[in-house]
Amino acid sequence: METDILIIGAGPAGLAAAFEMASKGLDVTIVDESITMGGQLNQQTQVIPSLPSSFQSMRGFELAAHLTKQLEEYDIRYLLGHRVIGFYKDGSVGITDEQDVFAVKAKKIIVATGAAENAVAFPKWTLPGVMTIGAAQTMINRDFVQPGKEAVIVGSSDFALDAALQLSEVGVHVKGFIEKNAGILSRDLEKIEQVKKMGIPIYLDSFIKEARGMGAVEEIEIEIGTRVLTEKVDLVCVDGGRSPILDIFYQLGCSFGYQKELGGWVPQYNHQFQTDRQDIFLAGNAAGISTQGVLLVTGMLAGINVCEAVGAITKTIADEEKDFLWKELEILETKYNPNIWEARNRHMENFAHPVIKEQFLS
Amino acid sequence: MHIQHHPILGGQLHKPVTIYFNDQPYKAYEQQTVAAALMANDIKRLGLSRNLVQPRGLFCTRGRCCSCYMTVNGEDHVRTCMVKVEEGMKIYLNDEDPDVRREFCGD
Amino acid sequence: MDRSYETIIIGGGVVGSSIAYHLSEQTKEAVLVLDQKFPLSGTSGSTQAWVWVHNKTPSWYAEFSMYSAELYSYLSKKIGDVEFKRTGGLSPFFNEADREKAVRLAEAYEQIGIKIKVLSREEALEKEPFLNPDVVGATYSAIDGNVNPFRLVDRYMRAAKKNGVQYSTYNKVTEIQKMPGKFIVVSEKGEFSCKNLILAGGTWSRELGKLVDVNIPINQLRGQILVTEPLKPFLNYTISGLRQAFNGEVLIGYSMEQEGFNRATTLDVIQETANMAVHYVPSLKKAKVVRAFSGIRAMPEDGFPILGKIPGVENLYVAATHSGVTLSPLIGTLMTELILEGETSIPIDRYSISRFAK
Amino acid sequence: MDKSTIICRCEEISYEEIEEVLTNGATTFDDIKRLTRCGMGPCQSKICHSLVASMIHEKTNTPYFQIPLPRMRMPLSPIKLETLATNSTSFSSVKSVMDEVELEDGKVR
Repeated sequence: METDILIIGAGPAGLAAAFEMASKGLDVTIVDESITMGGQLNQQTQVIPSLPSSFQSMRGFELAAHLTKQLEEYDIRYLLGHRVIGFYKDGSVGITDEQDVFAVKAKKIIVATGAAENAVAFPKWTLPGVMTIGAAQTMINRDFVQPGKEAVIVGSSDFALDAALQLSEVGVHVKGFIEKNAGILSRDLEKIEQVKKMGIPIYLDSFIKEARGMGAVEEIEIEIGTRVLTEKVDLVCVDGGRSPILDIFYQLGCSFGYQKELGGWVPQYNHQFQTDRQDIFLAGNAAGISTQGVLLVTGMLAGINVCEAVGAITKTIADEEKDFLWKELEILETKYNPNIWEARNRHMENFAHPVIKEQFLS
Repeated sequence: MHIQHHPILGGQLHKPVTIYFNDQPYKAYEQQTVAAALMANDIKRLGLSRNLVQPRGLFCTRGRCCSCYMTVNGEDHVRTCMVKVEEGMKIYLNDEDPDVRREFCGD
Repeated sequence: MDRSYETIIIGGGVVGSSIAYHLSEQTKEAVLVLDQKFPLSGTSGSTQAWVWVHNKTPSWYAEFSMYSAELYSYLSKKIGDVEFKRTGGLSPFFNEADREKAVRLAEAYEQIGIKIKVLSREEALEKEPFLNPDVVGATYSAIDGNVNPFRLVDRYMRAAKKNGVQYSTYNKVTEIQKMPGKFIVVSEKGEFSCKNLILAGGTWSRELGKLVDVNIPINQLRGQILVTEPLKPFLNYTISGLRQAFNGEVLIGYSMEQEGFNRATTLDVIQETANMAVHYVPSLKKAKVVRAFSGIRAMPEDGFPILGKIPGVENLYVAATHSGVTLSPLIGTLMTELILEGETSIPIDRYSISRFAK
Repeated sequence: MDKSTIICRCEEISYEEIEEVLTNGATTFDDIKRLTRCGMGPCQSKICHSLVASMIHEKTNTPYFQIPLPRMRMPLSPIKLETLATNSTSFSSVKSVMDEVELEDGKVR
């Protein structure tokens, strides 16, 4: 199969990129392992703060629907329920539907594989009932299943607070946040206030000493300073932060740099959201963990850069659109996370000096 | 427990299906994944670890960790967080390494 | 870390670490192993690790391999469990032309006392019931087996360290100077001196040789291997092309590509390897592949080991070979004899690097 | 952390086992993987790699940017052999052992 552009990942960044390119007449194919579009937006029921200026305020799943709908009028090839398994010698992408493997030859590829949650380990964290906060959120908002009755949350990021509030709303008794640091990680004062109002304790300088249970978690010991608190719980949600998903970049031979604020190792890319493999662009959390609004703008930027690279739009038009989007990106990112914006710029400046390169040369 | 009335999304569970876990029928809804449907029925242990024989269940829901491996409709090691329920689906625990099965090969 | 050693071995893979271990069993003199990365990061850590004699040709090379295979039974007793299993080796064939080759191979081996049996279809299927019923026959040898390569190198390394051998890892050698009675080895982490220097650089031997102005004609050959998830034990033998490991994983692969040091995998070869797997053992169809990896093999220009003294440079030795896993116990033993006694219990003249000068 | 804590869920490798190989000279994830099997199971280190990176950082004082990524491998997540297979019986890079046995005048070379 041949296509102008292959987008790997149908999350917010991938869909935003698809819109930019399809609306300029390019032949676009989108592949995603899930059968629904919108990626992790689908289980976000909270209102997404700070979307780009062209968007109205809306909730995560509404944004997923909006992004999907704006592609309706274009002839895009969707490979949903399909996944990339690797690459052929000639650079074609190997895609499977679990029945067969077929090759897709694309002029340009945008990799928008998003982020994965990092684990938090403690004795018996392998017990059923211990899951990531994203998993718990998926259970309640996508599959409509209550994953437990009494829960604790390990972590205190925005993401953890959202998950706790949503769990409470569906009737899960959240018995506390367990934060290993000395302060709450979230900077969303409104949400912190909300949590406090609900009487959910936030334990700082604390960690799970041990989980216990026969077939699933039944009880945990929380070490808080010199004190040990025992809680009966059947759900432990862990938030170890998120990191870009890199395996496809790795297989493509892209280089990597390290920026803690962007989630650790990030593919090396320039101002065009282009990796050091010229035909490979990237967008979204894969280019550094950020907020939903930013992810959309990175998708648009990647899309426009690809349009320019294949000659679908002139440089003048591209420059105009890019100037506008970069300004928007700066506003959105510096508003909540100026340190991420700085790290992103540092990362792009390092383009010519990646830390990990030529990983297949022994 | 199934969430029949979601505070924001309202009632979304419309099409019930029957799935069979260890040959016993359980109620699930069409849009749910196998692992989620089992969790709604309070089945959290989906398998046993290979070396220390410890219980394993849903962890990442993204098809990454493989902790939710089960045998579904005769196929071993299915990532049940990635597969939707179907009417009559037969689901078994992942308690030991799979056998290779000659009957599948048609020879 | 000391700076002066009796012997320095460059390369801590299966060959270098075996030499280090065997040498340390016989002498208390100081030994240092230098590795540009870490043992197992190269060829030794990316192999199916057959202990394989079966189809080695000509017969003198088979004999040499057999001596090494025989040593494996004792090795576990000395260095610890390396998951060595003498499973026996089975090479199935699917056409009559290959039967002819099989019969000739068995005849040639008989002369050196290695028993290769040419099995009929029924015999092959009786031994290995999961083989494709379309099989025409197979060669069988009781001597072959397999080993866990990670354990093997780790145990060599630990046993050597216990005997006082030092390892300096992530330390690339950049220069070698020959001085009267000693070598100065310059590495990224400083200079070392030694009386005896052994080049055991595997795939990198040619590059190492350049540091001492010696042509060590080793080329690179890439092999791609698939690994399945663990399955209940169902394969009885080491089959040429696949084998089931102790933990139940099946390792599959018999591909050869000339790609230099490029360790990438390609779907082209991965799919071809999958075809081979389901062709040999159709029941593997439902098994899941969890990973594919490439190993860069060391391939001497004529295919045979390059062992022994390097003529013209006193106390300089080379040990570079394909099939390093199979040959490591013997190479370790013989190189130790050569260094300490000046001669070997089994002649290795045939494997001298001087053969390439002709 | 309690030393018996499992770090690799798939292969059930504990904190203690990883600590041991770190004191024995391993410095990267892949070194640890080959010596302990940490990260070799079905998830292929997707879950444990960040935990191991923290351990390397703490035990060896290596800054994170000097701890390389684990090698990531095709097929990215598990896939059935029959899905990979194409039913083709022509082989170019894959050989059989008998291909390597050459006959000369009716005899093995």
